[in-house]
Amino acid sequence: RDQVQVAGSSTVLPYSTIVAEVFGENTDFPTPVIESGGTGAGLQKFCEGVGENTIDIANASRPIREGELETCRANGVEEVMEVRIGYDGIVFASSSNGPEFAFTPADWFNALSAKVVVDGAIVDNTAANWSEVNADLPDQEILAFVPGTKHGTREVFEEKVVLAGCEESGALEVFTAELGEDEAEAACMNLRTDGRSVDIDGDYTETLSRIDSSPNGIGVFGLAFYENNTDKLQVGTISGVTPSTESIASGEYPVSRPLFFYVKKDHLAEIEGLKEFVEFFVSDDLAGPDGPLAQYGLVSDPELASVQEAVASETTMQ
Amino acid sequence: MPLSWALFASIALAIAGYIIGRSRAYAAAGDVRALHSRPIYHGASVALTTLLLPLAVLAIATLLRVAGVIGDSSGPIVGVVALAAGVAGLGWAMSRIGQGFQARNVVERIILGLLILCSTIAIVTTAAIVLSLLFETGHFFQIYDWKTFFFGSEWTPRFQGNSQLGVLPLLWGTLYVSFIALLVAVPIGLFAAIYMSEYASRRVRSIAKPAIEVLAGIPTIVYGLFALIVVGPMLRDWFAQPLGLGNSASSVLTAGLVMGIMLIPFVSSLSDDIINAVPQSLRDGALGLGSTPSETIRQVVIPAALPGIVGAVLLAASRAIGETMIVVLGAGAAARMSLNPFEAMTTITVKIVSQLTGDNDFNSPETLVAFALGLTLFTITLALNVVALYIVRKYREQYE
Amino acid sequence: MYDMNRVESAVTQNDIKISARNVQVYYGDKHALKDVDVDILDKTVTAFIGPSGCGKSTFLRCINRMNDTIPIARVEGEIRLDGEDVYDRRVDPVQLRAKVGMVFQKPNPFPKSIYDNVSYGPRIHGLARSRAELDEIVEKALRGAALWNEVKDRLQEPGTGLSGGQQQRLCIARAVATSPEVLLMDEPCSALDPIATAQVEELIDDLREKFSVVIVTHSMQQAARVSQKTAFFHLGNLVEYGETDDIFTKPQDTRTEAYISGRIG
Amino acid sequence: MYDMNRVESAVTQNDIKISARNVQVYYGDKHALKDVDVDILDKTVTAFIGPSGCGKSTFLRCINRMNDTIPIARVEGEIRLDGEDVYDRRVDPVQLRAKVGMVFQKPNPFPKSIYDNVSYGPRIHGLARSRAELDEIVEKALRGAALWNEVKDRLQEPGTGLSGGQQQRLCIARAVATSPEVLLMDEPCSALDPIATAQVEELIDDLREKFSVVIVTHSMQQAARVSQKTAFFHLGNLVEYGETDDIFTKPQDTRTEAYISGRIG
Amino acid sequence: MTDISMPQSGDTPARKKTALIAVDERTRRRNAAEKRFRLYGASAIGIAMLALVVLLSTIIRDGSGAFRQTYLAIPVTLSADIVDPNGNRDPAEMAKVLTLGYGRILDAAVEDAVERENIRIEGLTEAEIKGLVSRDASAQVRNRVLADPELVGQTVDFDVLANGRVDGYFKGRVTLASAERVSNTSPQQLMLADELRDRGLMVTRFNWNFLTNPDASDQRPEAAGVGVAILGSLYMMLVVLFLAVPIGVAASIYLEEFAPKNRWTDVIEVNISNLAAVPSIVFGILGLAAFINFAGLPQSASIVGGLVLTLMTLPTIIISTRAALKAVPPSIRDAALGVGASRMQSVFHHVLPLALPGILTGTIIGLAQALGETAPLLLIGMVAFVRNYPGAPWPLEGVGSLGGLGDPASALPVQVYNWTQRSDPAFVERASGAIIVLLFFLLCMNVLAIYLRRKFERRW
Ligand SMILES: Nc1ncnc2c1ncn2[C@@H]1O[C@H](COP(=O)(O)OP(=O)(O)OP(=O)(O)O)[C@@H](O)[C@H]1O
Ligand SMILES: Nc1ncnc2c1ncn2[C@@H]1O[C@H](COP(=O)(O)OP(=O)(O)OP(=O)(O)O)[C@@H](O)[C@H]1O
Ligand SMILES: [Mg+2]
Ligand SMILES: [Mg+2]
Ligand SMILES: O=P([O-])([O-])[O-]
Repeated sequence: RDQVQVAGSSTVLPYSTIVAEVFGENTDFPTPVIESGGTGAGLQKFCEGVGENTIDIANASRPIREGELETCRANGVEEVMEVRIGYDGIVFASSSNGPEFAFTPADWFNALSAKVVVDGAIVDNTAANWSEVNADLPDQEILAFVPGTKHGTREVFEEKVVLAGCEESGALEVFTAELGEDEAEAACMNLRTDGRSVDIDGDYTETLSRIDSSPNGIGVFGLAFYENNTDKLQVGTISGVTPSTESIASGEYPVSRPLFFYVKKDHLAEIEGLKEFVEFFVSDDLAGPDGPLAQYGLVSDPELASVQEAVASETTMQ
Repeated sequence: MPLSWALFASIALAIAGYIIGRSRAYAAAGDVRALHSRPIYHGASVALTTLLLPLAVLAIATLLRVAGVIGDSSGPIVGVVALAAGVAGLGWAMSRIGQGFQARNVVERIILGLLILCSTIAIVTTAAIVLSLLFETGHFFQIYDWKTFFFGSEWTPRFQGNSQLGVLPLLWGTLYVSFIALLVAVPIGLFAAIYMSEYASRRVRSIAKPAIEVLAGIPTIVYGLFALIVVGPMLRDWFAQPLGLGNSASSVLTAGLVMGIMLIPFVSSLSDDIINAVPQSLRDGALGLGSTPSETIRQVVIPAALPGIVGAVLLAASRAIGETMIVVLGAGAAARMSLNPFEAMTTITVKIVSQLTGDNDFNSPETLVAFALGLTLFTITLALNVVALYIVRKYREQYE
Repeated sequence: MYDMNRVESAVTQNDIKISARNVQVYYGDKHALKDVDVDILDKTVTAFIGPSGCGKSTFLRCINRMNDTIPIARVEGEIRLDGEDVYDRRVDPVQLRAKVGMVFQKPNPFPKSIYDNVSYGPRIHGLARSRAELDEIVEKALRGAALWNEVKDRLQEPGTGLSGGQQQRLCIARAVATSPEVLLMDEPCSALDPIATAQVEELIDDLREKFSVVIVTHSMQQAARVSQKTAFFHLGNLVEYGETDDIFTKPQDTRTEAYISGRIG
Repeated sequence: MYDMNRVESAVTQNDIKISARNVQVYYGDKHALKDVDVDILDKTVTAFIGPSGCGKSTFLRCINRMNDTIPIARVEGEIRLDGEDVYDRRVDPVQLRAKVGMVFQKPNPFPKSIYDNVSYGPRIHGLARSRAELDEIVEKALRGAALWNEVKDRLQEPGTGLSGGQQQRLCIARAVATSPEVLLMDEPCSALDPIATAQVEELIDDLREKFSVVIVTHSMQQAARVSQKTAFFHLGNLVEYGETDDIFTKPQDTRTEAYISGRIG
Repeated sequence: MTDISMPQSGDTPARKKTALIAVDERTRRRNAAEKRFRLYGASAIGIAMLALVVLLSTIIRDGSGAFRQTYLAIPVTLSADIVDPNGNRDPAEMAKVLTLGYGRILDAAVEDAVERENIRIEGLTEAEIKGLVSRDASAQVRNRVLADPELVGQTVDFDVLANGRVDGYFKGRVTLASAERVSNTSPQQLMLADELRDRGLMVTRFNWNFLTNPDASDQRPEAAGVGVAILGSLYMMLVVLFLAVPIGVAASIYLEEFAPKNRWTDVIEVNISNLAAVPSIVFGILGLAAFINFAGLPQSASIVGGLVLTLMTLPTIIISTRAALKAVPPSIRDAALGVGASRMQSVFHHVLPLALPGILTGTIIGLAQALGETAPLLLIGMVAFVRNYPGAPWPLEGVGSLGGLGDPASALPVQVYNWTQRSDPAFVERASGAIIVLLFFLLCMNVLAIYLRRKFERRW
């Protein structure tokens, strides 16, 4: 096999391809082959074993799980390097022809959670209009396009927005009192199923198309996607903060998640160009705040230097 | 010597064997008519023997390599062995040529063997599918309660675990979408087939048929986008909202309609061929009794062509059940049980794809459920097919 | 070809049911039927005889426009049924064929049960008001075609599982069941044994009382037995047409004579 | 059924080509042929007569194992060709059928050209060394079947575009072209005019000099004209078998007598 | 046998005597039914055609843009400071300068050009001028320099790709109004592009590169092409054609003509129709398990894709072939057997040619389906970003080597699928362009099949 093989997250895919393309142009190695297919599937392939017939790198939009790592080890993939490449910002955007939105997490909770608290009692959510949720929001029907349950973004959305809103609005306490601690969080994050919240199993382009055909909709997007489509979309603020690479890097904008890739250390010696590719990926030229990845919308990792160091020393996960 | 050379050499040897075998047969006979089999069969028997032996050697070698018994470096040796087998086969086959040698029977037996081999591939595939699903399904049922899976009416997978993975809403969606799709595809396809084979001029037919077939070749993502951007909003604005049946742009009806269009050629082209194959004398018989062309078609031609038409419809139904992209974009991703065709629903296939390609932990029930879904669907379609076979058997009309 | 006046004068007791004038048929380039003029009488059995390939079936198929189904066939000239041109644009071939029934040369039973085969015509034409009536029609037609005894216990078995002669009789029964005004029979007895032949001939004789029957046959004896009028075709021409007795006893044309005496084929 | 010894003794000038013993045929539950014993001689024309549906075609299809193709048909008993059991497991039905040719009751030309129809057999059996030789075989076969003159200019046209009688002769030509040792003909002249019939009968007579011919016919006259031996079937039974002259002049069985005198069918 | 109880012609339920032209009531009704029936047929064709026209015209409208591309013709000064910082013209050292570095050379070149042409636009920023050129251009320049180090320091004329937004502007995808709201272009930049076009420096012309280039990353929609995908699809179709069609036809022949009709063949029959209902993604699962994990074939390779699609297409081909074989009347088989043909001969000489139209239909539909399929490829790694062309398919070296069939490759539907997910709207046009290529592919396959089908079609 001549080329590095990568599989995994579709969120990481665009960054991976940008790097692979430049890598192919500037070295004598063939351009790495980058599959998309989701974090789970990528890691599964990754953990299949070591050798030419298995992939070298798995892209992931979430950290590898303990159970997955165990499977990896059981299959002989003992030494795995974890490389964090930066952060992915998650934004809320609506049609650029509609009104502007300034959300708080509590708004999202009150608009989309299946159960809400009204006057201290838990009731089914019947809100039909954003202005019902929060008088400051525009008078527009509630229709949210949220990532389907297959997407990691959904988890981030639930935990960092809905659950946060649940807590912020004080509903969590009521839930905890009623249902107990474990159930309460789950109850907070249960989205309503009456058609106000629409799961999108496809990708951001689908969300965009849905907003095209239902201009009332508000979609959940990646920052990079939004930035490429500012002619059609306008972004909503969260607690007054406008999402941007800067506000995310500084931690001001709350909704983001780290992106990773995982490398088989055993392959570094076997597969030509693998080491070079990994190093190239995290170099300042590429992953730095002025590099093409940041230009495309990746929030550069503030601790890039330590990542580079870990890569250079081939540090593996414990 | 690379293996390809062994292969090419065997092919060349086989061609030579054919030519020599044939001329040997002429020579051996004196009078060709005295031969049991025609010389070409003698040639073919030599060629087949010469080719099949090295192929068998190569196949065994490949299996051994996969199994790890022999290494990559054994290529040249295998090549030589294969070629030797070819030469031996050639010699042996040549020696058999003679007046009494039943070359045709030998060739036909070899061909029959090959035919049988080919038809077992279907069985092997099925077995392989079941095997590749079974293991992970077992895994799934170890960590997830089978009763909830089979009888649960909620489908809410969660990252945090504790998911509800009931198959019923997905099954309902699958049947509903497929039903609507067939409701569109079968009448349109069947009528198109009838028109093409019975009414249309040769010219119209020669244009319309391949044109409709293009519909089968348009990638499903195009249909999906069409459903999402055009059909969905149209149905919502023109029907669902005025009728008060909801305001979802993605709906079962959207996906069903668009999928139906995609399936038209499956019904129309296959049925057209079958209808066309019904002997003209049957049509003459009916027309001669004073029936109109349409009566002839409905009462004589279609019944005679029924097994083939049912086959075509089954194929379309199969495709409907297996389709993903159109459902994702047209019907949405919401697992729901409802009779309202203007509501978003989803199908088993969609969820197999999305659970397999998502971000979930690959050892979690949320991912493994895909295999269980696959196996469930497999079983259901199997049952449907058994029923269909029974029906076709019962109503089959064999002409002549 | 032959003297039209002679025919004209022969029209004594019966009306003209079908009259053909200058009928030409082409299959692609092949000129299969040349300038045929003939008048077929009502309540009469007309026999068409002539060597194989001379155009008998072709002419038969012209009368009820079954040639429409052969793409390369082209018909010219005029054929009138009860004075109406059957090739008129306004004529509905379906109605025409309901009136002019046909038994084809090659038995072509539908791949359906024997019962369905026979009841097909009555059903589409709505000749029976009830199931019982339909049963009656089917039975009568099968009896007429001398098939009833052989199939009465297996009416629900497929018609295609019958022997050659049984299939032929089934097709006759099927045509009779629709009670057409004219019945065109293309060698209806070719696969029948003498007894069955006799029965079918008897049926033809009965039909003649109300309808007009045209029968193609290769058997001079049969023609002589059943028909009142005979037409002799040769190489696409209608050579001679007249009273059956006349044709067989004092043929006018040398070709006719040669054929019936067994010299040309 | 009939006295086997009589037949045995009749074997004087020719050898037995085919001998059938206790042949039973069932179509599903229907017992179509009951316990048939018969010896068919070489260089002889044997006629099978009997009312429609009595099992003549069925028996014919047993001899060259064409019944193998009907799934519901079941054959019991023994049929020997030149002393070899044709239902032996080791017998190759293909070789059997190459020796025992067949003309079917319903003409079934291939949807190919007339030439290809006739040349098909010779080609697969390698009877011609060259194209010229093949042309010769085709011409000879078509001449034998009295079709040559009608089709010599249209050999490349489809065989399915011929008239009924022409198709029948085409099928005869096709069967003859393979020069089988035994030729089974199921009503070969049913759609033929007398002249063509005479020519085919002449052909049969010619064939008899080298081969054995079995012919099913509904015409007693024809049976009397062409055959030396006649077998009479009735309701699945072989009622009587013997010299043709004897059968027609002094039938032993009352049923035979009734049939040839036209009383049962 | 003798039952001559003739129908009494008197009580035959006779139809009323009517004239031919005057149509009776019942006939009128039946004719109306006939007309309706015919109309249904015609409208079915109409609906299908309408759907086809709508879909095709959408695709062509959206995709024709992919076949044209905007280029910028500018002289570039290959400043030695940047391309050869050490000044020794050593290709190995020069190769250390990344394409990112070349960006600066191009920036300068564009600025120079704007300067030279003396274009002044209110509010035009430097970044907007630089942004005119595609990022792909630096690779073009770099390759040229590395190939010919003599060029260092000289000014060379280049024909470089313009940025996707500018290209989109000339194709009407981007407008001055929409540019207002977009972060990666601006009305000023577009006006600049207009000026350059008026001066002949910027031209939009036919885009062969779309057909030959490999995929490109999200940042360079203008450089993306379907070259690798075409090869991948071609290889896969070859595998499918050479495996699925013969195997499918052979299996059908066995099942329909030779297999004894018993339980076992029933099982096979049900099995095959059931395989047709197996979702394509499950074939992907199978392919992953059987071909990659078990047989050890490489990931992302067209051979695996071809094998998976073969398995997926087989049921379609088998079902349609069996239906076609069934439709051949038994008398044809009898005729052949009757002249002493073997069953094999009767099948291959007579039945198969007559069934050919149906077989071809099944083949066309099966291949069309295989050609447009993405889901199973997802699991065997063919839904991937591949920039290197697979090798030629023939040299099979060693037991395991598969030549170009074993190289990573993409496929046309995969390319479409990928591109519809990209964030840059410029990829929408590319995706439709790829669909046009795919349909063209399909058309080529169809034309042959249609020709054959017409040749073999006949009624009997
Ligand atoms: N394929 C079949 N399936 C069921 N029954 C059949 C089949 N073929 C023939 N039979 C029945 O077997 C009996 C004998 O048929 P066979 O064809 O041998 O008659 P035949 O003597 O040739 O008559 P004919 O002179 O009418 O051709 C008939 O009753 C017929 O209905
Ligand atoms: N469909 C056709 N295509 C081309 N030629 C045809 C077609 N049908 C018949 N012919 C030709 O037209 C001529 C007349 O055929 P027709 O069927 O009328 O003969 P026929 O008198 O019925 O003969 P037979 O007694 O043999 O049935 C023949 O030469 C025949 O070959
Ligand atoms: Mg005729
Ligand atoms: Mg018979
Ligand atoms: O493809 P994802 O795993 O990033 O959703």
